[in-house]
Amino acid sequence: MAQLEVRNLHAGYSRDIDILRGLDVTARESMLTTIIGANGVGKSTLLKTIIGQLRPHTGTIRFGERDMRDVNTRDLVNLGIAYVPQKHAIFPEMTVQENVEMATWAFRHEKPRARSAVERVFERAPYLREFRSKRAGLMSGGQQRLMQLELALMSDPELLLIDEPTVGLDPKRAGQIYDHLRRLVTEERRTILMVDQNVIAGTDVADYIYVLELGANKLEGTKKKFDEEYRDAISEWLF
Amino acid sequence: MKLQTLRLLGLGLILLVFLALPLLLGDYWVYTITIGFYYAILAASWALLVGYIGRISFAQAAMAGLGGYASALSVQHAGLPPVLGLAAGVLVAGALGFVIGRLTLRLHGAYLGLTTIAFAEILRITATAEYQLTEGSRGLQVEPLLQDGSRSEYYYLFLAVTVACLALMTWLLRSRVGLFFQSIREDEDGAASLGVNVTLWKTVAFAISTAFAGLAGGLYAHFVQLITPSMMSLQEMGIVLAMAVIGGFHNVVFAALGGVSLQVLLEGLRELGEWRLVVFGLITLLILRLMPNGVFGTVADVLTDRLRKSGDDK
Amino acid sequence: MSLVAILEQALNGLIVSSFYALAALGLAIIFGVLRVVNFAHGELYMLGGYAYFLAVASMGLPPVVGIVVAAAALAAMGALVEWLLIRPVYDGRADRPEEYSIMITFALSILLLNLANSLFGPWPRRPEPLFRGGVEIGELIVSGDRLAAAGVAVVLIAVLLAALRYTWAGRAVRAVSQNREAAAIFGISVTRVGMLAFATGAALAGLAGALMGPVFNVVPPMGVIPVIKAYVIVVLGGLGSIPGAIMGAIILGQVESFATILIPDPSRALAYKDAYGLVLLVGILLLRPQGLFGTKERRA
Amino acid sequence: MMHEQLDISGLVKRFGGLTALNSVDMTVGSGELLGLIGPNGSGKTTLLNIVSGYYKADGGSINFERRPVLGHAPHQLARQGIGRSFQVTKIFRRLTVLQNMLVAGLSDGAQSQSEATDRAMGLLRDLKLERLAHERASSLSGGQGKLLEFARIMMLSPKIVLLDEPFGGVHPELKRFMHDHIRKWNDSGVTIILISHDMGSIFDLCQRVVTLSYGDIICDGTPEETRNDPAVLDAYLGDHHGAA
Repeated sequence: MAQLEVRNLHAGYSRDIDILRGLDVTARESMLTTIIGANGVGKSTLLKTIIGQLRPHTGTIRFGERDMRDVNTRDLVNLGIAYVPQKHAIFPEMTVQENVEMATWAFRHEKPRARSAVERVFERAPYLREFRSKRAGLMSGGQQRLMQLELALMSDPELLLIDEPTVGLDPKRAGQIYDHLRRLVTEERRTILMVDQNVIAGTDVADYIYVLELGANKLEGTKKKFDEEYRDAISEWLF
Repeated sequence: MKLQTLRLLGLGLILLVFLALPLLLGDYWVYTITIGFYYAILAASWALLVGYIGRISFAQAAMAGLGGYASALSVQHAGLPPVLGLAAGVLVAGALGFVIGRLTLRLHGAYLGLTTIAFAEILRITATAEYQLTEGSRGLQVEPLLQDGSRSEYYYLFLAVTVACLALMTWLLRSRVGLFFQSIREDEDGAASLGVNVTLWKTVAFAISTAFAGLAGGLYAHFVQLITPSMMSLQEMGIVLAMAVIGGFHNVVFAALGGVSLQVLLEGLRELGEWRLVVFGLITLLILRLMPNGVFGTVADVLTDRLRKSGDDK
Repeated sequence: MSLVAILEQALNGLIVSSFYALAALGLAIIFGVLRVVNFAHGELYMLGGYAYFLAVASMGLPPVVGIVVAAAALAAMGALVEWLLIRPVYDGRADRPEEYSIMITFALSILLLNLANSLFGPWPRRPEPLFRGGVEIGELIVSGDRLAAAGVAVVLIAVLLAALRYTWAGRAVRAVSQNREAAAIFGISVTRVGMLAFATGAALAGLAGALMGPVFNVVPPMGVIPVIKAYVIVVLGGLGSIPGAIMGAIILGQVESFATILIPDPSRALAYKDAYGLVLLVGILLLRPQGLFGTKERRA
Repeated sequence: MMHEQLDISGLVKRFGGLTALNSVDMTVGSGELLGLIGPNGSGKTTLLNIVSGYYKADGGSINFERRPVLGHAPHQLARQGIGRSFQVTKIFRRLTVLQNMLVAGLSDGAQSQSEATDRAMGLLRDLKLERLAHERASSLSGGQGKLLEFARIMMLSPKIVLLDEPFGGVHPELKRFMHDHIRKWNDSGVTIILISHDMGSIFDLCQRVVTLSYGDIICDGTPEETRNDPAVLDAYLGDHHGAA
């Protein structure tokens, strides 16, 4: 088992603008770590850098023993990392069944494993069955979001990286998603690192919380500590 | 300062060479270079559109053909003198360019490319199909521009028109209009936020560019005295594109030099047969891939750089 | 117009559609995956015709093998073109990628056309067709070579659609064209799929050329008209959409074969035959650039 | 001599089924320095895009200096004195810095090239870009690009400037420099609407802050009032999905 460690990370979209300025973040094993902060502080930039869409200017990213600085997005799945982007990462013109099968791409040649992964999805998410042979794009936004989480889990990842898990969802769906994430950590011992705008719910479900400000660490702490001391600190920081 | 004078000196030198050439060359080469001037204007007109405002068009050769037919037919049927025929060709091509520019305002890149291909082919097919008017693919006999004009008379006339066209384009592109064009090429929303009327200039650029193409086509028709739909084909367009790209399509003068020098090279290498066109195509690919400023553009860049460095040393 | 005449026009339309569809599908796959309109598609089609001609007429291979040779040769060619010329479009090496992609493929078409002119000469060649003779369907008489070629085209289209649906490679192609990022997240190499798409697209163009070559002669500019049809078709169906391309091909085939009847003067009607599609193309691009069947969101 | 310069009333904008602006009413006085805040997706940039002519509205009206705004193209509004910046700078990379400035200076045809050049050089001097006037804009650093965008807007002599997240990815030192300039513009009578997630900058610079949440104005007051308004805190912290 491994944890993800980001140290002194500088990164951005052009060489000379650092959106992230010396960030330190650790996704601890079997914990749900939430990163919050206003829009534009670099939350999504951090995730993009971790998954190899952006190259760090300086700093280190390690997952266990693996140096992640030169990682390619398509290698993540083999490293035991699943990424759930903010935009829907599904194939809208394919059926739900095909979408589910595409998620086994990395281990498609291990037929039994792939087959059982597919079946497990429909067991865990029975609501997907009725859409099995329909185009995935026909599902509602919330259903697509939930399916995306299921697809991410199919490779049995150690680490889940999630960008805005509930963006655009109604409160009921959002609640379901947060419950689901909590279960993944408590019952399945997975490690989750997510960034969230939904400060209350996103921190409520977390074990450990980071607050960013303009590309750097502002506050951090365990949920407990956060509950006791940081709630006021947060609103103070916001304004 | 010094750069400016050097640039003028270079242009003057090139002009002198062109002025002297008919005294040194035989009729055949004088004829060839005269045709080269047609390509020079056409390649420059395409560069004006693609290089400056960033709108791609594959209809430039067809527009030249349209100008040629409009001029030839108005001379034949309305009895206009060839000079007024040329003017009619410019007007018709410019007007159609205005309409196309207006219609395609919202299209970009490959979508615009496809639309202009369609317009070009429709023009070519119409010229072929309306054989009662155009003689179809057999070609239409055209009145000469100069009665009993000699080769060198045509040469100097074409040279003068080419220089005038390039001067006009350069003047336009150096004025605020050129600045607006380039700002639109770089970023339409950004340009609009600074008060640039994007719609207007995108349309006008199309019209100006096709008007020059129409002029080139008219000159060509009245010089060769025969016009066929094949001058409107996409293969012709490919040659014009290659000339502009090789010369450097971010500068109308370089594109024009590309046009005239490649026409000369192609004639000079005639004994290679069709292989010269293969080499020509290969060079175009290499230039696009490795030297996006074109041959003349890159040479100019290198010279400018040298000059600046030597200036810094002092 | 008699019923037989109508049927004959419709059947002709369908036969023509099947060739159009084959060439257009290649264009659609390339655009879907790479977001590049291949302006050299017609010349890949032409090279398919020559590959078939060389295999059948010069090397004496049976026509069926000739078809396979053409497909393989063009697939290799397509992969090479993608690697050498197209990759800069999306790996950040080209300064203005869209402008570059348009010009480079257009320039490639000029190069290939002249190459064929130099290598094979401008005169037309007529290789052995797949099948000779006529076929009678009731009162309709159709020439056998056309029907056989169309039949093969239809089979090939069916095979392609099945491959896109049921093979991993085919699904990867669809996946990348629908959502690049998601494809990468699941471990698909977008670069490799790009090369595969261009190779497949070139092979499809080559197959169409190999099938049509014996019917209409193999000659260097043979690709110019069909590729314009292919543009019309992919624009009708929405650039990059595969079912759209098939629908587009059927529509264009029917429009062309019936619209000829509209103009009384026969020679003029023939000359304008190729213009209908173009008028359609302009109309669609100006009014509904996402294609007849596409939705705006998909085209964004 | 503060008068109503920008008058927005009943402004509605929908994207498909989503209501981005839900009957927004707001007036801005001449010479104000107004902060516009709100969580992601609250409609700030949409509002800015409508005021500057980039989006069409689905309802309501906007008047700028008593003239209607809706129905006018961006370039017309720019010439009437509405300047704006973009979240991602839209500088003309292959033009020189000076040419970037001249596009703005010459677009309305009122100035000669030499007048415009003089003015441009003056503005570039203020923003410490004079030395780079003849360099291509592509050679500028990100921060210099932001400054060039500022300078370009000033070249328009705008009456109101709409700034959309001008401090994203900007060094603290540069940010201070930009603050100074925003104040200087404002002091010279230019109205400014500042969109930013950087609360420090907003509360530092603005006398009045308007908070949007899901297309509605939920607070309009002084920085102090905004800070103490529980609705604003809720919008930022809260389960905003529960708002309905």
